[in-house]
This record gives sequence, C-alpha cells and structure tokens, in this order.
Amino acid sequence: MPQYTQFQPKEYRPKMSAYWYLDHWRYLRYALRESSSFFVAYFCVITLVQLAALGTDATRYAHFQAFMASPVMIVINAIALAFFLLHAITWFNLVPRVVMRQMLARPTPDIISSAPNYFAWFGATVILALFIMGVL
Amino acid sequence: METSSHDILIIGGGGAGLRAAIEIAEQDPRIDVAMVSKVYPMRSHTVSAEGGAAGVAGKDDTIDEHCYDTISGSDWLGDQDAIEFFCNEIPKELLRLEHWGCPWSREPDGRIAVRPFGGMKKMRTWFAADKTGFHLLHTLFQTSLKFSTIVRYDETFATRLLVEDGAVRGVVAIELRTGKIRAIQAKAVIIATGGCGRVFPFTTNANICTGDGMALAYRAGAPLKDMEMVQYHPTGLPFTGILITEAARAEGGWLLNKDGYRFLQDYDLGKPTPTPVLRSMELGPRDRVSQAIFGEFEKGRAFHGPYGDYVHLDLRHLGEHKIETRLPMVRELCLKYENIDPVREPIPIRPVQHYMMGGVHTDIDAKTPLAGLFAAGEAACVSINGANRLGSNSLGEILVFGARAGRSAIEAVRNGSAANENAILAQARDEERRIEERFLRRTDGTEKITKLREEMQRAMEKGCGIYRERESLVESANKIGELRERAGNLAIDDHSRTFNTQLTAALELGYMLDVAEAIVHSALDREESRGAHQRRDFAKRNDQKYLAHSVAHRSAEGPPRIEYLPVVITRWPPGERVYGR
Amino acid sequence: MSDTIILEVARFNPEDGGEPSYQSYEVPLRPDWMVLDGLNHIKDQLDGSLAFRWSCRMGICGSCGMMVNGMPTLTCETLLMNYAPGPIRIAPLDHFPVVKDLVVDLDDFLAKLQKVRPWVVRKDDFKPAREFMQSPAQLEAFHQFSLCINCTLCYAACPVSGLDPNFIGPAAIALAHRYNLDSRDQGIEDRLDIVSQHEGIWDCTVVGECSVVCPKHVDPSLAIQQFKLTATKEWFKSFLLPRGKH
Amino acid sequence: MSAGKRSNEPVVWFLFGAGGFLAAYFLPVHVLFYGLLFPTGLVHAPGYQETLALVRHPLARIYLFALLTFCFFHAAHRMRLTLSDVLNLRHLNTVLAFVCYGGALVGTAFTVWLLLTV
Ligand SMILES: Cc1cc2nc3c(=O)[nH]c(=O)nc-3n(C[C@H](O)[C@H](O)[C@H](O)COP(=O)(O)OP(=O)(O)OC[C@H]3O[C@@H](n4cnc5c(N)ncnc54)[C@H](O)[C@@H]3O)c2cc1C
Ligand code: SF4
Ligand code: F3S
Ligand code: FES
Repeated sequence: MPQYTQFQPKEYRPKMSAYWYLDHWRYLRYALRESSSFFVAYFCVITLVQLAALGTDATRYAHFQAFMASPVMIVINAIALAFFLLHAITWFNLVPRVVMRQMLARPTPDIISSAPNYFAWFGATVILALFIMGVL
Repeated sequence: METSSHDILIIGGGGAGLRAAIEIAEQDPRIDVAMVSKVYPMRSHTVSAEGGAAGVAGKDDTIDEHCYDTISGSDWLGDQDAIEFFCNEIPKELLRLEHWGCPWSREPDGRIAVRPFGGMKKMRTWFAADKTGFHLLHTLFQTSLKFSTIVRYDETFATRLLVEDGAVRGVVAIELRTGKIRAIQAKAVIIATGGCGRVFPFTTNANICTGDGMALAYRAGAPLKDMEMVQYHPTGLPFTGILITEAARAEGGWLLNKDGYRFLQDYDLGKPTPTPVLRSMELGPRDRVSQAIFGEFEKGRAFHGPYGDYVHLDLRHLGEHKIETRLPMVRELCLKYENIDPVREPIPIRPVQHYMMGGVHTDIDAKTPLAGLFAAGEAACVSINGANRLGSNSLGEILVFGARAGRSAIEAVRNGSAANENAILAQARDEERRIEERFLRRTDGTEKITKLREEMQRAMEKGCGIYRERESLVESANKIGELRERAGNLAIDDHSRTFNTQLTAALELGYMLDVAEAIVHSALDREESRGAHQRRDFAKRNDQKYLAHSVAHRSAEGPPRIEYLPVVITRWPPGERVYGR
Repeated sequence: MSDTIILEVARFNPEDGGEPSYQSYEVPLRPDWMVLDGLNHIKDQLDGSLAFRWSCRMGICGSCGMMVNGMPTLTCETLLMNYAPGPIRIAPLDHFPVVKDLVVDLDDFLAKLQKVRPWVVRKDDFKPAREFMQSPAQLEAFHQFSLCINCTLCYAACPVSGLDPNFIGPAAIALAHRYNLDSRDQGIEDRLDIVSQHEGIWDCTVVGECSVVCPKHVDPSLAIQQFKLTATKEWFKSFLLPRGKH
Repeated sequence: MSAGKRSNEPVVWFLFGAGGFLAAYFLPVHVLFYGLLFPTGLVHAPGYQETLALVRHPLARIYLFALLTFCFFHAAHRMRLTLSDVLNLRHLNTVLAFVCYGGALVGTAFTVWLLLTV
C-alpha cells in the first residue's frame, strides 16, 4: 500500500474476492438462482433436438428416447428440475410483487401478488401434463 | 494552512443552516455561499424531530391566536414583535416545504392535515406521520442539492470564529477526514449549530448537540440570552432518553401514575375527558406537565425502575390502526428500545432534557451584536420561545429564522467592507497552533475526557434540573468552574490526524463547559419562577424585576457577567397562564 | 450466562502505514445495551482512539451502520444480546473505502444522490398560492420510498455495488423513484436519462439483499425493478413514437 | 454517466422478463415428463405418432415457439449477467453480450425452422 503522507490519507480499499459468491450464504443463494439460466438454455436445446428427431422419423425419435433414458441424462434432468423449481419460486415471489405494486401504486401484502401465480402455475402444470400424456 | 474564501459561510447543516443556504441561493445566484457541518447535513439533529411544525392553516384559526398561545406558553418572556413576525411567516414557510416535496400527511380531500399539540388552542400542527423532522431535513437537503452555488464542507468541524476589528470574518475548521486545519474566510457568518442537550446526562438530544456554535459566538464576544431556560420534555424513555413525541398525547394518549390515575387533574391542568381537549390535561404545555410528573415522583405515586422513577403513557385505547398510521415511529422505538408494544402495554416515561430556549442573542433580523455574525435555529435566541417553547414551534423557527438570517447575511455582504486578510490569517494560525499544542501533540495530560464530561453532566442535572435552588446552583457553578480548570489538562491517546474523534470530543467538552457555565450563572441570577425555570426559593413569577431576558457575557477569568434586556411587549400584556379552564 | 461479551473490532489507521487488523475488547453485556453502547464503552473506558460515526442513537440519522458478524447493521438499534455469547466481529461497511477504523468514505455515495436529481422538478411555471392537492392514496404511492435514512447498508449488502463502483446503487435509485412517483413532480424524463443507463437500474441483477438489510423497509430492490418497468414502457413508447416527432 | 443516452437494455430486459414467466410456468412440467417420468418409465410415454400429432397442432406450434424463443432470451440475458458478475468478467461485457444474445438468435432461428418443418 502506498505510504501515508500528511493530509493525504491513503484509504484502505478492500477488494471483492474472485469467489465473492461463496462469502455469504445469501450471495450463494443468488448465484444458484442465476445458474438456473444454464439449465433453461440446456433444456431448450434438448427440446429442439426432440423436435428435430420427431420431424425426421420414428427411429430417430426412438434414439432420442433411448438417449434421454441414459442414467447421466436422468441425473442432469433431475438437477434441471430442481433449478427450474428454484427459478419458479424465486420468480413468483419477486416479479408479480413488482408488477402489482406498479399497477396499484400502493403497498400490498406479498401474498396477494404471489398467491394467484401459484394457483395459475398449478393449473397450467396439470393441463399441460394431460396434453403431454396424451390424455387430452 | 489551507485557506479559502466565500461571501457567506453557514456553520451547521441542520434545518436552520440548510434553509439559510437555500434562501441565499434562491435570492442571488451570484453569491458564493458555503456550509460547514461536522456531520453530513442529513445526519443533523433536526432529523430526530417527530411531532410536527405549527402554522396557522385552518379557516377557524388566526395568526393572533397562534401568537397568543406562543406568548402565554413562553410565560410572557417571548418578544412579541418576533412572535408576530414568526406566526405570520410560518404558514408560508411550511407551504414552501410542501412545494419542495415534503410528504406532509393529508386529509382525504388532498389538503394538508393538522393535529393538535400541547399548549395550542387550535389544531395547527402540520406533520409527516411522526417523522416530521426527518422528512423536513431530507426535503431541505435534497432541495439544496439543486443549487450548484452552495459549496459544502461536510464533516468539517468549526473550532473558532475569526474576528477582526469587531467584525466576524470567517472560521477555522478541521476537515475530519484528513485532519487538515482550514481557514475559511467570509464576509458574513451564520451560526446554525443547534442545541446543547449533551450538557445534561439525560437528554433527547443526539451526540452532536454540544452547543459548539453557542460557545464559538460566546468566545468571540457575542452574548448568550436566556440560557437558564432549559426545556424538559415530559415523555422520554427511561434508559436512553429517547423521545416519545408529544403527538402521542395529542392523538389522545393519557399520563397515568402507578395507581392508573390521570394525575394531571391535580396540577391545575383541567379535568379528564375521554378525548383530548386543547390546552388541557395531557395537552398542557411541557413545563407544566414535566413539573407535574416530578410532583408525582415526590409524592411517591410513581413506579421505581433501574433508571429512576417513571410514570406511564398509555396509548392502548387508541387502537392499533391509529397508532400504526399516526404514530408508527413511537411504536417502532418502543419495540426496539423498551421491548414494549404500545398497542398492548403502557409506555414507561420520565421527563428528559429536550431543548434550549436560550442561545446566541439575536434581534428579529437574526443579527447578533457582533458585525457580520448571524444566528438561527436552536443555537439562537430571538426570542420567540421565552421561558417555555411550545411543542412544534421549533421546526417553524428554524425555517423562518434560517431564511431570515440568509437574507440579513446577503445584505451584510452587499454593504460589506474589505477585511485585513493578514490579521485574519495570523489569528487562524494561532488557532492551528492551539489545536496542535493543546490536543494533537499533547502527551502529558492526566484528565480523562469521559470523566470530566460525566462530572459536568451530573453537576448540571443537580443544579439545573426541573426545580432549582440557590444552594445547589452555587455548588454546580463551582463545580463547572473547577472542571474548566481541569479541562486544560486533558489526556489524549489519539495523536493521529485522520478522523480523530477524540480530538473533536475534547473540543466539544470545552464548548459544553462554556455553555454550562452560562446556563448555571443565568439560572442563579434569575430569582423568580417562570416557565421552565422553577426556583424552590423563589416560587413566584416576578414581573417587576424579571420581565426581562438574561444576557450572559463571557469574561476571560471567572464567571460571566449577567445583564438584563427588557422583553418586547406589543399587544399582549403579561397575564396569568391558564390551562384547562 | 456470562455478563461480558467480546467485541472484535476492525482497526485501521492510515498513518501507521499499517494494514487493517482486528482488536478484541471485553465489554459488559447488559440486556438493554445496543451494539453501539458496546462501542461507546470501548471509546469511553478502554481505548479513546477508536473511530466510528454515530449521533442520534435512535435509528434515524443513518450514521452508525457497520458490518456486524458479516451483516450490514444499524448498530444503535441492534441489541448486543442478539449475539450472545459472542464474540462479535465489527467491521466497516463493505464496498466502501475505509478512512479509519470503522469510518468509511461516503463522498461517492453523496455524489450519486445528487446525480439522480432528488428534488421536485416542475416543467411548468406553476406557482400555486396554496398546497398541491395530494390525496392520501397519492402520498401512499411514494411514501415508503421516502423513508430512506441514507445509512448505506444497502450498498454494503449489494455485491454489484462492490463489483462496479459506478453503479448508482439501491438508495439513490429508490430516491429517484420516490420523486418520480410523487404527484407533484414532473422530472421523470430527466431522471430516466440518468438512471436508465447501464450504471443505473440495468446494473442491478436483483440480488435483493439491499431490501433484506434495509432497516427502514424502504425496499430499494422493489423501487429498482419498478423503475425498470417504467423505463421499458418509456423505451417502447419512444420507439413507437420517436421523441420530438409526435 | 452523462444525461441523455438511455440504455437500450429495455428490449432484452423485456424478453428476459417474458421468458422468466414462461420458464417458471412451463419448464418444470416439461422436464418432469420428458426428462424424468417418460425415460424412467414411471409414466407410460405416448407413441411417436401421438407425439407428432400433438406437436403439429397449430396451437402447439405457437406455444412452443413462444416458450422456446422467450426462454432462449431469458437464459441468454441471465447467463450474460451471471458470467459478468459471478465470474467477474465485466471487462468482457461486449463479447459476452454478443455470444449470449447471438446464441439466443441462433436458437430462435432453429426453433422457427424446426417448427415449420416438423
Ligand atoms: C427528539 C427531538 C424531537 C423534536 N421534535 C420536535 C417537533 O416535533 N417539533 C418541533 O418544532 N421541534 C422539535 N424538536 C426540536 C427541533 O428538532 C430542534 O430544535 C431543531 O431541529 C434544531 O435545528 P437546528 O437547525 O437549529 O440544528 P441541528 O439540526 O441540530 O443542526 C446543527 C448543525 O450544526 C452542525 N454543527 C454543530 N457544531 C458544529 C461545529 N462545531 N462545526 C461544524 N458544524 C457544526 C451540525 O453538524 C448540524 O449540521 C425536537 C428535538 C428533539 C431532540
Ligand atoms: S435504502 Fe434502506 S438500507 Fe439503503 S440507505 Fe436507505 S435506509 Fe439505508
Ligand atoms: S442488492 Fe443490488 S443487485 Fe439490485 S436488488 Fe439490490 S441493488
Ligand atoms: S446513531 Fe443515528 S442511526 Fe444509529
């Protein structure tokens, strides 16, 4: 550190560590939440591959299905699901609050803004599941 | 030594200082105005004010009524010309604050809301929930940022006024971050340094309220007026002295003794009613209510706690909704500092030193007797508060007289003469030497700052409490004299330049001792009881002799010289103070 | 339970040419003492050279913020008891240059406050003879964001303010937002020019810790995200109706 | 930071926000079925023809288009910020933006092509 000369005090400037997100649990939580984006990108690509396979022929699609059944992919997808849930929960707790406050222009209890989203989420999940399973 | 120079220098960045700065910047953008403050302006003590600011607003209210309430509240010691000027100006000032963005609380139709306050006959106290001072100070500070002509020296501690040829020409100040000692010259100086509550052990005032500006002016030759008039607020939290605003009573809170009895009815303050009645019971003036609580202590009808006796302030019957919307800060403070929820439990309170009616002697134009020196706010005594300030008149005072001081200073700059710069700088170098030799480089001192401060505070509590008498006043006066001697021999462990808070504590101790001396001797000299000044040995008001302001002049050796100045009486001859009838 | 507690206090004096270090002090552990009372005990009785800021001791002046056990904390309203049996580690606020001991340099913060134009801006010459009418609902729209005491705890909590010194930061943006929402103000365009830049709202990645530590429940994170909504709306508006043309 | 040059970030932020909602609502159920329940056989997967028919429905195409495009931008924006803040690559901001948003555009192009040809 440079020397102190009278009346020109050298301030101490702490540097952020390169691993700052490991310094506090609250920062790590944030880093994990943001990491969900890698899985979002990953799964979008997987879906594109699935579409490509579907568009080719049944054999290709069977290959795709076999690929997805490999233990590695299952583990990765399980992790992806965990991250998607983390994303969904943090998102529903945060974003609707902002939108609601913007629209109503006054403070509202968090439950009022987030609850409808949780219901809608549940509904959308059920309907989509029925489509995917071919029930509808 | 670094020097700089400005047209006008304001010492103090609280409400009064900021209002003066804005006034100057608005009136004349060519004037170079600077502001020195020992804390960042928004940290100033104005930030703590809770209840509100009085100004005639409603149709059923008149300026004359506000004048009368203020005058009778002051026990006829306030100057009536100043009070009339004040009451006329204040609504305009509060409106100006509104235009600058102050979030005043509102009526459903969008008009400003007003609430009742102690000693006021009408509802006229404007408020921003119970953080009025906070909002007022931040509004002023943020508005001041708009003006590029205002130069700020933040965290810069003024240590001495530079006086040449009978006129004030600037200050010496320490830039805390570097320890640099600066000479800041100016054609006019405004003192807006606030109160000196820290002279007392148990006070609502912040750590920075050490009477610096009063002492600076006093040392430079300007007298201090009405210093014996020390306001005790009835409702402070027992350990910390944190204030529970008068608004708590204005909204309907009750004072109860240990038997759950509304004891104010025994002290000629009216009859209890379920809802508040203006100028009666809990809405009596502060001096009388504090004296009544003290009376309960003496009769043994109070609770005993680890920090002395206390009574109860009961808000429970107001209900959670009212407490949350009108008094959120009261609830927050009680929860944090007493672990009590006022919605469910009564609040323990006891009277606490709160405000100085006295201060640097100024006239109605905020001018002191020293040329080029002006004062405003709690540091000054105009006087509109006389022997007892009404709650919510002080925030108005810092605005009205802050602006007034600004205008007077502009005039002074326009009519100013050239200064002898060499003489001024020689004085500044003297001060630099004093600071270095007596404090920074001193290694042989033996007296601890903390110890002297505690002894001073104890002496002040003993001599200048709610009730006073000759014997204890003399004892305190001697003690303060002794402490002043001992303060010449302070032990300093911190010899660094950078942010030396021990140095500032040592300097502040010196200022407090000067102010304490003025308080004690003014109190000793006034042989009557009036407003906040209650002498057991002279229990009656004596208009023959003491319808006059005490004015303390410092003398180099020995106690100050006390003189008296007649009170200005215009339309309201002295009468009896009647509350609750 | 013991009746004292150890405070490990960060010390730094630039004049010693030294590096920062920690020094331990034993202070009484009283049920009604705040962390600040502990520090004052050190200053008054044990070591007069310790430097820290405080004033109001009632949580309103905003000067006594420090890192207490790694969390940005207002020391005058946090009980020592909360940390018993200790030790308690007290350090200057993160992400600010340290002047001495627990005192940090706030110049940069003050410059940012000024930059967002935190005052009522009027585009017209309207000088009303009376108050602007403002309903309680209109007051409520911005009131929460006007409660900031400038304690800068949010800057110490926000990693972005540590990574990017130019980030205008939570409190200053919340203040800009407070004026934008005020029915008396017309300065939103000016403030968008300043705050809707990369170093303004767009630098914030919604870590959200600013709102967690804010002792006055200002919720600066909410203010920033709302500001983003407004800025986006305005962006699309000016994209569809370019400025000056409509 | 002078006045007057507002950031163009609102565009990507808007896409990010929309994608955030879609990802929160729909991705969990997608990965649950296609990534876990079907491959492990816990739930019987519909056959090739059924799946193809489902995907070819016009509403499904629109749905998939919206979901994938917005999610690509959502991911791109967040990945950019994560890389620049968490990995402290602020100095590479322009490169990161190019790579991330560029990637999202490529993803969008593929999405359109596949949905039109499937
Ligand atoms: C808890 C509390 C509640 C109150 N509530 C109300 C209320 O509801 N209504 C009401 O009307 N009044 C109220 N008051 C009184 C009122 O708040 C004060 O009298 C008023 O705010 C004083 O303002 P000021 O500008 O004179 O001084 P301050 O705000 O105290 O400012 C003093 C300034 O001077 C500076 N300074 C001091 N010494 C030096 C130095 N040596 N060098 C450089 N700068 C220096 C400080 O940094 C500060 O900026 C209350 C007071 C207290 C304590
Ligand atoms: S927003 Fe909250 S934490 Fe930040 S400075 Fe203001 S009061 Fe402090
Ligand atoms: S912590 Fe920082 S990143 Fe944004 S939400 Fe708060 S400013
Ligand atoms: S000392 Fe004022 S906020 Fe803590």
